[in-house]
Amino acid sequence: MASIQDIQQDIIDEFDMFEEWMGKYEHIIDLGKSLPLIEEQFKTKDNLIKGCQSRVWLHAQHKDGKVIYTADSDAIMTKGIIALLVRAFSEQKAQDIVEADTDFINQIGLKEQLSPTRANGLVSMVKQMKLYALAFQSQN
Amino acid sequence: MASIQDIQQDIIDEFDMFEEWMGKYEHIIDLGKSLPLIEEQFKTKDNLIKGCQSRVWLHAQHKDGKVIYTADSDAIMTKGIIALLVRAFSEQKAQDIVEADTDFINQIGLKEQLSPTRANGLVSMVKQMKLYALAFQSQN
Amino acid sequence: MIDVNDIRHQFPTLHQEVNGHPLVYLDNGATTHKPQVVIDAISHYYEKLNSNIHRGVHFLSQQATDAYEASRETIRQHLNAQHLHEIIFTKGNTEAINLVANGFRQILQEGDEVLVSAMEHHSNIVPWQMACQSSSATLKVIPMDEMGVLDMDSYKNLLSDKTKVVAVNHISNALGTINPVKQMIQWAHEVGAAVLIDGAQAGPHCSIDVQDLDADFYCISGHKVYGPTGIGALYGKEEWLKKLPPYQGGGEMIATVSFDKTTYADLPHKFEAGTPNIAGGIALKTAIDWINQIGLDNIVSYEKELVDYATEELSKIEGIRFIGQAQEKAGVISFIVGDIHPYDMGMILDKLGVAVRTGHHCAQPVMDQFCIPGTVRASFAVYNTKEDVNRLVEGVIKAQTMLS
Amino acid sequence: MIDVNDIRHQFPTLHQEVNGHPLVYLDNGATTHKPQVVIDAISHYYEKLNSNIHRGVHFLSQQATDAYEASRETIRQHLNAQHLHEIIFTKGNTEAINLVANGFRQILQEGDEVLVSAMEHHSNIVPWQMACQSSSATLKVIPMDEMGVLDMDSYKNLLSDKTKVVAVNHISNALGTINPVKQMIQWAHEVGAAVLIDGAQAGPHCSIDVQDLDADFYCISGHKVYGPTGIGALYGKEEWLKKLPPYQGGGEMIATVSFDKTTYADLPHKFEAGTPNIAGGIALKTAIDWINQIGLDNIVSYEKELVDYATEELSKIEGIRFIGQAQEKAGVISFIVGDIHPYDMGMILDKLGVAVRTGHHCAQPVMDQFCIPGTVRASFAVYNTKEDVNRLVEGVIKAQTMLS
Ligand SMILES: Cc1ncc(COP(=O)(O)O)c(C=O)c1O
Ligand SMILES: Cc1ncc(COP(=O)(O)O)c(C=O)c1O
Repeated sequence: MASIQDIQQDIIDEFDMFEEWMGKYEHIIDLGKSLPLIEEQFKTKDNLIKGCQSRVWLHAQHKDGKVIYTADSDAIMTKGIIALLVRAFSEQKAQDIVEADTDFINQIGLKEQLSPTRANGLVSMVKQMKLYALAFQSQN
Repeated sequence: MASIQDIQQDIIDEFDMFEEWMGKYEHIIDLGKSLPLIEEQFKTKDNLIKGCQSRVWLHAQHKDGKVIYTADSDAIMTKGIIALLVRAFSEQKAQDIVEADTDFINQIGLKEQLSPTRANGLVSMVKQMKLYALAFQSQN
Repeated sequence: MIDVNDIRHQFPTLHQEVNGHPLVYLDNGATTHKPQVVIDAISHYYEKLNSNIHRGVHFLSQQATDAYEASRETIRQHLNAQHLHEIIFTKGNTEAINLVANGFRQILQEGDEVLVSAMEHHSNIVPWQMACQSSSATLKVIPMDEMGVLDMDSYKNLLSDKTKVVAVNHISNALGTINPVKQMIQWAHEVGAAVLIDGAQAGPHCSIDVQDLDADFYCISGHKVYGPTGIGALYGKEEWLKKLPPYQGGGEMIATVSFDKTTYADLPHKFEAGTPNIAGGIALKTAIDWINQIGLDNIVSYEKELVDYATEELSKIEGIRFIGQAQEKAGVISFIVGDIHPYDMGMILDKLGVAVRTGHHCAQPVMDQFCIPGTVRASFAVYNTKEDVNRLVEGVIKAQTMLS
Repeated sequence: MIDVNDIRHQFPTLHQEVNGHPLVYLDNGATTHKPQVVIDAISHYYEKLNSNIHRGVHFLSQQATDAYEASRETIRQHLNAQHLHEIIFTKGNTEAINLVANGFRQILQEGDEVLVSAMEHHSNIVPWQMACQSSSATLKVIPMDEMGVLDMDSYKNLLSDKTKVVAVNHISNALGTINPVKQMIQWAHEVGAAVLIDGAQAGPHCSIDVQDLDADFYCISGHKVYGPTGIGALYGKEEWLKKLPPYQGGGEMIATVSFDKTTYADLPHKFEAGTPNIAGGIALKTAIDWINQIGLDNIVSYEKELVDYATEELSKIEGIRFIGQAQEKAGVISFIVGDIHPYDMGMILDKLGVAVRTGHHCAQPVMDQFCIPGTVRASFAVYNTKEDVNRLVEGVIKAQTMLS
């Protein structure tokens, strides 16, 4: 598995290919379509992240020293965004996730492309992922 | 006793002599000083007219077919204004008071000189005087 | 007749690019833009009159008071209220409804019923829930059908001598439905209930006559009728306003204060505690004068044309589903396309310079009834054009392509 | 250092004639004038940003939301609150106090006591009377002496474990007294009472640090700090804001609404129902930035100089009696001359172009204590000058001549 930093660099490079918002959006939409869905049983109220207009479920489990995230949303662009985050953080060590820099989000220029509500949603997703990692880390 | 209309004309003529607000104000202040005071016993809550910043007591009685008003206020300019009204309406027949035109107030240019709160006070005083007259009239 | 070019000229906000496209603003249900005269009226107040009102004896205070009270008179005329003191300035419709509902806390008793409709804005639901909770009264709901039309038979059945208040919007912000409020008021009065009409969306889209409707309470929001934010007006019948206890305590609303006993001022001041939004109050007159100069009838027919055109053009889009298809509609088109989330649609429209609202429009129960997460809502004002509609339709098609 | 000419230049309202005289505006305790930047900020909002906030996904709505939230952050810094969500936008201090007092209705119980001081504004009396009435709690009054200073011994004696709330103004609008609120808060906390500080008059005249004061609630009015009408801010400690029930019901303040159950939104939205005064909120930031650019310390020392000079000059007038002679005073000089009714004095001053306030200044109990119908109040802002003071003094002398 590549390091968080490497994956983030990959994502940045990928987004650099698109000059226009349209390309970036379409890429996010594609990512959203490809997101491995969360198991139905985990679409619980507890796993719901308070977003704004779309609902987001995030599930995390700790397996073989790695954190595995699965997630879903009823809006496809939101789904695409979580797909990005899952890609960046899933199957990594809890400690690495906790310590990870998240500046790649700014670097892909997505925040400016998103509405503040969605950008806030993104921030809370990252926060939630880190919280899970922190919880797993302190279990050890 | 001169008619209401004559007295009002007198008042208008009097005020016409003053070109400046200062003269008019001083005249009102003088009138205020000369107002025959209401008897202490009539300075009751019932006789209080809801004004704004100054308190006004107005008492009316019906005697020999005429309405007699006495009044007082704790502010001298307010007192002056009621003095004017008392002069215009007191010792007149109830019916004449009820029917009297009150445009002289506009004609002496006092309203523009007064704050709206005071102008409103003036309007309520006139209203109150007419209400008394109406009450006496219907007693007959 | 409407000269839309001339009208658009008067709205500075409209003339800008958003995300590289000329702005198409179709979020008028949330708030309308302001004609230059309204903006100027605000500046004029702050540059020439600025002063606290009612309590001052000095010149500026008088001028400001006169301007503020002149606005009250304009609103009275506009709503055709009988008395000037039946017009209460508020912060907006939310405050207006809270003011009334709070007053009813003390009037409602256990067993009493309050009726709201299934298509109310949260602002016309939550205050009544709160009032019912603290008075142990019961909140009941007038249902609507799948077209977004209130069920009048059910309404009639719900009415009884237990009904103390009926609270309904004149026009639904989520669906655009125009409710038969005159009829509803009449029936409510037959059982002795008071009726509050939430006129937030009616303000800009129809003419209002509170005496003809025989409404007990009627409220409008300034910012939805081309006026400033933070100001609105509540009409209340004199007898009701006298009956209701005051809402907020403070300056202006009292006749005398001592620590032992406080007596309240006459109407309208009883309900107007504290320094109000003076600039907003004064400029609200300008907004209403502006509307009347164009003529509400002209506005109504022009907007109907627009909404009809938009409905027709949008209907051609595959998979579109209109939420709210009442015969009597105004100002609003709510829809979803296929299984596209409204939020996704709204974001792409925004990128194309088309501002719409997405979500539940503060009418979550409506969304629950239609089992949808929300809608895309295009809402119209007198400055919108067919070109705006075309841009909307193009945008929806483009978004649909991208998202499916 | 204050360059008062430069400052005056920025206030369009000041440059006008009133009754043939250049305006001398000494009614700043009622409301201050606005610098051009504040007026421009309002116009800019309506011309460029205008949109409803929080709920929209589109560009303008984002811009407006950002600007509004930036103002909240500025206020947070200005009051030195710990958390952004401890700042609630209100219509002004009257609403702020009602919001808190209304919340305490549900917390207060029979036997509990609420303390207010003898020098409160009606807005900090009546809401507590209403709250006490509906909860059967008792309102008690912290007395003041003939200088207009609160009696700290009595205060200490009044405090007990029955005391649940203490509500005091930081600076009295009728007397100018600066109250020792930090000390008062500390004592109140020792008995477990919450303290609300009414900072209406402190806002323009001193710097405020809610954490240093350890205030539980603190409120300011926009229109008294060179900002717009119809907007203000309430600071509340997080734990208290969480404890208090919501005030108004409506849009924004809920997380979910159904007819069965409504859950409230997080802070600060729980207390911000409905469309707020968006323009006012945004321009309040401009006003606070403007104050900070001049520097509150500079303002305080400049105004002190003015008030000292005015007191000295007015003292020379025969028969003058100052109402409120605390050592610690700011912004306000209240007085009467002989037995001249303040109303008569005010009217003549107005004719001379000098705007003061007369009457009870919404603090009737203060007038009752001093057995006077009211006072003439000259209240100062940073744009006032010694020349203004001279004009006031001349005016008072002239009025005295005319009236005696
Ligand atoms: C001490 C004090 N408290 C409260 C208020 C009420 O503030 P507002 O009228 O802005 O609601 C004022 C202003 O009149 C005041 O001076
Ligand atoms: C039908 C309806 N009622 C009430 C409101 C609340 O009005 P305001 O936000 O101006 O208080 C709105 C506006 O959002 C509305 O559309």
